[in-house]
Amino acid sequence: MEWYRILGSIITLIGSIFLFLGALGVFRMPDLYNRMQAGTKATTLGTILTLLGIGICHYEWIGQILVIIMFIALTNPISSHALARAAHFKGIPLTKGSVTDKLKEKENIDVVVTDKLNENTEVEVD
Amino acid sequence: MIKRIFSAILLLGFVFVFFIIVNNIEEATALKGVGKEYAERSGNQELGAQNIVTAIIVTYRGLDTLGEVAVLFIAATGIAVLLRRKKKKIDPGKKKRESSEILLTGSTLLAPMIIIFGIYIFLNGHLTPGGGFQGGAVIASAIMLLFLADTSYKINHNVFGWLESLSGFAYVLIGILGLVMIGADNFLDNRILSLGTFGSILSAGAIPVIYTLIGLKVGTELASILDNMKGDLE
Amino acid sequence: MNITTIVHIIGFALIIIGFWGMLTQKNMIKIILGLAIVETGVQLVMVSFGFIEGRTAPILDSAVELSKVSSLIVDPVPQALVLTAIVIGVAVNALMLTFVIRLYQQKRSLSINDYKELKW
Amino acid sequence: MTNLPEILFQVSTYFVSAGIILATLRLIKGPSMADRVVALDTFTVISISLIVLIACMSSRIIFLDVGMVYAILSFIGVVAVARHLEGGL
Amino acid sequence: MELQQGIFILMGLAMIIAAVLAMHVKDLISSIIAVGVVSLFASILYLLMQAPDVAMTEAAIGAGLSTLVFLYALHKTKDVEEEND
Repeated sequence: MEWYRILGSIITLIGSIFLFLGALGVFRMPDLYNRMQAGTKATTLGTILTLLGIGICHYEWIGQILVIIMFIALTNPISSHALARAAHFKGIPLTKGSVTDKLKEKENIDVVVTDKLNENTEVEVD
Repeated sequence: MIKRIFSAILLLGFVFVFFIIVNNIEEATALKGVGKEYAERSGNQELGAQNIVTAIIVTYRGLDTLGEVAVLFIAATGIAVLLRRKKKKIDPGKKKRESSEILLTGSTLLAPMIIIFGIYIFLNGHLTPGGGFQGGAVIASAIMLLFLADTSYKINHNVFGWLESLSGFAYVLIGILGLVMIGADNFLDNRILSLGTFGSILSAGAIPVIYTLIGLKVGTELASILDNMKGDLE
Repeated sequence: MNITTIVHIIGFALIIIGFWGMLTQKNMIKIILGLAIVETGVQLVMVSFGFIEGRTAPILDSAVELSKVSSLIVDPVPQALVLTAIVIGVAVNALMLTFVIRLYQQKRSLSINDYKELKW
Repeated sequence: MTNLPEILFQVSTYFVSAGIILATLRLIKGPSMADRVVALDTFTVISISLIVLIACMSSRIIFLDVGMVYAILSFIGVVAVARHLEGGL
Repeated sequence: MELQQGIFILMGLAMIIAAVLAMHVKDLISSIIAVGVVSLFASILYLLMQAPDVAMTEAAIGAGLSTLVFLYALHKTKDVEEEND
């Protein structure tokens, strides 16, 4: 009985529990943005832990498993970011208890700032 | 109403036929026929390819694959003919929404990686799962990511057209080389190059070359299908 | 119940659902989606014809002994057929969608009931 | 004690399957299409784990290539639907 | 029941549910997403049936290309409608 096999399988178990909790969050959370949070952050961590556990267990596979982990770490944030942005522009409402909406504030501020900048540049040119 | 009754009768007929098939299926326990023949020949390292599916697609059934590529080419040509561009100006009020900074940066980082990964897939077609069709689809996906991220991205039609025609031409040329060098009934034979050691990357004769050509052809064709479907008015 | 039977039932159920959708839906894009489901079902059934329980994938790396290959691997021929069929399938779907786009540009409608010129 | 890793891998597979069931429920329920896209996103991430677990159970390294293809391509579908939703296609 | 058969039955049920959803739901984008889910589970079934080549093809095609082709067609048929109005 090698110790690394037990270690790897325990890490895999922890990762799969994170995956299950992420899916539970996708099912239970009240609005789209909370669901997205559970469905991307928890599942990313869960997948990385699962793959690492299997990589420790079969140590000769570790190269390809690290490549898969790198791909997931690069691609998963992009897709969730694009989805959240699209949902916000589509006007899908936040849940009732939400406190703040920074993107909306940012858009309003952005308009003001660019106006000011334009004025400044015009003044400088003149 | 009568249409609904006819469709219900048709579906019930399908259910009946499928029920008979499921009841009478006998589970396969051994290879037989062509499958056994191909497996034994590959076990004797006749072609030097580890992946038997690749050996069947590229060499044993190479003529069928040529036909499949021709079907793909005809479909792409049909789409290009049906959706030919009209010269029209987009009114400036109805512009597409630009994508975000993160998606733009991420796509410029990821697209070359995806293309290199596609090349890896079709160069390793004889060793691991994958090959020209999968690699071509991966390359087309990279171009699709660029379409999605950058609204003003355009592919170079000259380069794509030349790449597609040249790879198709070279594919047929390699097939004819088999006729010339090996024998009269050996169209698309991979033994025109040396077989090499079983299991290394430079082995299996001409299979990596043929699969690279198929990969380039499928990738450019799928990308041009996407470009035509996107069809921005100039 | 063995695995081949299970996959047969799944594939046939997908085929029947796809046909049901194609016969009852009015929207032409949805009819093509039904055809895509039928394609998936047919491909599943075709691959399951070559599956033999307890055997491994037809790739001869170090896990497969070369001297008795034909008693260790599943049937590779259906896999080779299905592989090309999938790639052809997406091109054919794109061609059908192109027809739908052209029809829409003629009549400004996606409903199949509006195209009655060739009905007897 | 000797097959403790195998038992733990089986338990992991059960957890992953339960995750798939929950995400399927969200796919059925999802009031808007954006919720269904979230379910699709969750499916893709979970199925990468499932693919690698299947590779581990059949102990063949070649199955990892499929996981690599899925890991690098699965986000493109979600990005496509997102770009369609925000009107940038 | 063995674990492998359990995974087969679970995947099959999820595929059938997604297919019925794709045909039943009114919203076309949801329908396209459901077809994507069907092809995702089909890819896992191919892998379980020891066909990694087919699984890889289904993953590469079904993940993005097929979805985007349908979305482009949807976009174009809506676009002309807006011009007409």
